[in-house]
Amino acid sequence: MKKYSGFSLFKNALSYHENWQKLWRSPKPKDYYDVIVVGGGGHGLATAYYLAKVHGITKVAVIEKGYLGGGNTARNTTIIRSNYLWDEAAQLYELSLKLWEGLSQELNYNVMFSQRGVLNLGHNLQDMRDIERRVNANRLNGIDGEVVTPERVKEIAPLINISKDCRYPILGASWQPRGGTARHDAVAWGYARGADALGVDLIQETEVIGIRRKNGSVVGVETTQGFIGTRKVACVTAGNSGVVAAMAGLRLPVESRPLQALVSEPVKPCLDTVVMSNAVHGYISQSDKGDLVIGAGVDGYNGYGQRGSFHVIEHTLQAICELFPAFSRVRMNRQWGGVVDTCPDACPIISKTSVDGLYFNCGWGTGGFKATPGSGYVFADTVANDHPHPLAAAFNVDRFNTGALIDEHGAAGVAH
Amino acid sequence: MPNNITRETPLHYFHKLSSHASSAQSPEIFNGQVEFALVVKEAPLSSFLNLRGNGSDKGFCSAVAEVLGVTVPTEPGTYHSNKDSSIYWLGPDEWLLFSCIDASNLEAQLRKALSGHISIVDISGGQTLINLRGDPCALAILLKKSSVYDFAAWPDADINAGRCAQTTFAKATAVVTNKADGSYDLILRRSFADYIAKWLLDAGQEFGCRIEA
Amino acid sequence: MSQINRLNTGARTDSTSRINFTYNGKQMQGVAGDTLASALLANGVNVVGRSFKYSRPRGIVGHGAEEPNAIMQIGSGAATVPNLRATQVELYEGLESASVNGWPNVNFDLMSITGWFGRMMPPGFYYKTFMYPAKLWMTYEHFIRKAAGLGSAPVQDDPDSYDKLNQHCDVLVVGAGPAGLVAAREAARAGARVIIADEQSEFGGSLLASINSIDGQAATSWVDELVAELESFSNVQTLPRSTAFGYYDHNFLGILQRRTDHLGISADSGSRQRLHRVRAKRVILATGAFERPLVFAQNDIPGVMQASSVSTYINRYGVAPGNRMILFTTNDNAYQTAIDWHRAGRAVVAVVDSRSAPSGEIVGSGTGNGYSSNSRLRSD
Amino acid sequence: MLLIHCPHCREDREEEEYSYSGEAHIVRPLEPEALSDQEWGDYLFFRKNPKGIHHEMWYHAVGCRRYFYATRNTLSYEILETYKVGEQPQVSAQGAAQ
Repeated sequence: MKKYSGFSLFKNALSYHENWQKLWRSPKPKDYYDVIVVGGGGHGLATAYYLAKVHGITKVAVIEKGYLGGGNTARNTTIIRSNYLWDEAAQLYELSLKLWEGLSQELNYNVMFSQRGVLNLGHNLQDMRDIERRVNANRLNGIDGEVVTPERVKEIAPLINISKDCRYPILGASWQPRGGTARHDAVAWGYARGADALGVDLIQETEVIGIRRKNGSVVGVETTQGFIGTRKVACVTAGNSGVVAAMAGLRLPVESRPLQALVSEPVKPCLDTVVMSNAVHGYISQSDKGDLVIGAGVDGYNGYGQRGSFHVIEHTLQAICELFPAFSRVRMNRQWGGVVDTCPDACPIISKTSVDGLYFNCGWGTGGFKATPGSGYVFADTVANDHPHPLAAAFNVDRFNTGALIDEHGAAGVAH
Repeated sequence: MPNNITRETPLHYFHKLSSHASSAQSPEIFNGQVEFALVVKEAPLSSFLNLRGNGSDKGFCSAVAEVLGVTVPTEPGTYHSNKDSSIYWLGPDEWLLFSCIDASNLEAQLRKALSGHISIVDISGGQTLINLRGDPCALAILLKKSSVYDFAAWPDADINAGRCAQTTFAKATAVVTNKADGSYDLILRRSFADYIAKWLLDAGQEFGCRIEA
Repeated sequence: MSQINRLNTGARTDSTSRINFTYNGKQMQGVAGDTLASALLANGVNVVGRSFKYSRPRGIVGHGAEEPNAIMQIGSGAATVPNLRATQVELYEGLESASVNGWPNVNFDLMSITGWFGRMMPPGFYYKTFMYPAKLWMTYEHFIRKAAGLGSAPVQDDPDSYDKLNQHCDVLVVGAGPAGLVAAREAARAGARVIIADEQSEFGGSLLASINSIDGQAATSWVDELVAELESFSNVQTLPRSTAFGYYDHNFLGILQRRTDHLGISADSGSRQRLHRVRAKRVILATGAFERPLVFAQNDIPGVMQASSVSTYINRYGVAPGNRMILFTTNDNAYQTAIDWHRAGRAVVAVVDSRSAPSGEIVGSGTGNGYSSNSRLRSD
Repeated sequence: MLLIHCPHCREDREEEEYSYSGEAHIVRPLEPEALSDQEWGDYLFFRKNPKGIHHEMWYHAVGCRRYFYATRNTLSYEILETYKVGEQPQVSAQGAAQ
């Protein structure tokens, strides 16, 4: 892999940028791989990267039915934070945040991880009690966080309305300065380039249509390019996990729902942090391009349509205008939806399954993007060793039968 | 019951403001200068009963009809009424009774007349009925602002029968019905009445809207 | 500055009714019926913006929603609106407009020095650099952010109010050009509940800039008659200045109606904009077409304009945006523009047609106007 | 934005009047205490979640306040039928109109 730097930019400028190395190859699928990762989004590519990098397993294929990073990786609002309530979740997201902090250098690809801080607003006394409890829990886990006053919120985000005279007055917030955003496409492309350089085959426009088993063990996958043999299939198909599980005769405790987002026309910098509010159901940040990036809650019913209902974004924009009255004159530019698979406890599944050699990483609901590096890291470990990574153990799918749920509805940002 | 208690309707406060409005003491709420295209009027202190039973049971229907003098509407989304009382269809086995007959008296009569698997609940204290009347265009726009339901698709009401729908109204819910005179009745939860009255004043502001005592 | 490009012939403007406005602080005049774009062109304004990355100068190329360059900050204070297209802003007395990019101003932009380093900045260059030393990224980002964005969001609370109507209809017609108008009329005559919406200030679409006739009648008077008939139906709602922005499941559409923006005032009673949440039984999309820009080197410099837009500025607004014109085309339509330009008393230098032997009816009709129908430009 | 036919009100009503109540025709165990943890977890949490034809339960929350069933395509969002509790669907993933 040729390194990127200011010098390489200069050198390639001289040849009119016609000699850049391709970010990744487009190989023909081989007959057999040690591991097949189904799904070429951020999590899948990260899984493949860490399989090769940390565990030396390079005979890996990532099979993607569309193009790399074309699913939820390209459809989310890119918020990164680790201030979850329960130890299990907080530690997983904190591992992720630590990986984010060195990711551009690790991948030699600028993922534009911007630690501009994340505010979670509280609008009533119960919100504030929850915030205090969560911040205390975070600090016990070594995660940065503080409870801030409305005046401090106003300092961080000057256009916000902290008047008491509104429907959802701001009583305070939790503040995680290390949180922020990243450039979503770059994350997928950076992992893809890194994995490719380590020998991973990235196979696009190829759909897995069946999982072949023999005596309860995986022996390969059927694809639109034919059968490919393997003993380990790692499924990372957010939104479609239920569909892929059904190919192996499994059911999962997930339901697929549309989650919507929208962006405004680009405006000059006016919001330098991430603001989230569970109570009014909206979250907002401003991208480096100047767009206000706004997210909503999930739609109220199962669906695989990457669009969603109008009244959901209508409700979210009401919330945003309530928080930022000045933004009501800014016009929205684009709106879209992604399909997320939601778990009953708002926590993911990183797990072996009852089929030998079949692994699932799914159920991230509305909050998968922030976990991309950590998720890939612990899932790769789980697949490589056929044994849960210590940070993944609690996210076993068995918890829905044992009852050991990890209820993160409060910290998950929006309802799922 | 001590007899020095004054019963107040959910919108009595607005009535008081309304009377002040003519002397322009609160212009921020009432635009005293314009002609009012829309008028909101509350039917004070009426009786509301929630009735459940089997609408295909002839005995049940005739017993209710005997007490109220109004037949039970079994067609979804319709109501029947006479001078004193109305019966609104709420669901396949549920009706809302509105009447100017005293609620406890009415409930007693119904309990006497009805038997079997039925339910009668006096919900008078939790409801109020308001009438919206005015310029037909303004009225139509007011309803379009307030509800996702297509009221314009309703046929005109007769003097003792018409359409009704439980649906969204502003951010609350209401039973909305049309009347033979072209006006609409809204039956609201008491706790939403203040909010809805303010909503109506705001939504009707462009036409001139007042709340009549 | 005077209206040097103003003609006396605009079909939908009233040259006797002057309107004062400002552009980048300069006082200018337009006329009733103008858009901000037609008024700027009448005043001979060429450069209206700067490109996003290299700050190249940009001029007006279109006449409607397709305009990519003339993006303006309109108004000031709490009522300012960022990123409006000048081609869609109706002129009103006292309108304040400003280009969104360019420092110290749009005609002389210091940021254009980034153009000198253009070769260092291929698409996506930022993924390949700004990584070392790691702790400097937030500083780099600060400057990247500053360079981004177009207009500025207001910083004060919005003084206006907004409302919404839940609408139901049998037929929703989106677009009130010739196709949409006739569709709406037929549906209305059949007794259907009809809503017809168009993003422009008046109905007629392409016919507003047409000098042709329909059924032996001038196109614009045909439009006036049809609109009058539509408005006479009690089962028809006509919504001008209303943009359909989304088509959702089960025939649910969102339409945004701009009610007071063209008056330049805050509405003291009623709303500035109204959202129509329409549930339609049938939807007719009669949205017309945009001319597609031709691709050639330097096609983004000021002075390059779509042929249909040139005709629209002449015929609808009475503005000839320039003096001497070369037309580059791949089809017959541009010949109408040549005729319009000639009628406006301006010189057509050449028509460059990519076809070897154009032969349509309109192609011949321009000959004798001082240009030949298939002039070739020397490539040097 | 769905337009859903309520089989009780016998009218098409807006999505905003309804709330979704998940997969339909899940049989509640008659003796919950007799179930193993595995069976109880499966009953509570594990769902079909199909991409395509889905039988689901809806509640007409601000209308007649009754539950009913709908057969909906979760990809196209087309609603193929709605029917009352106690009735069986006419349309299924295996074949339409049995």
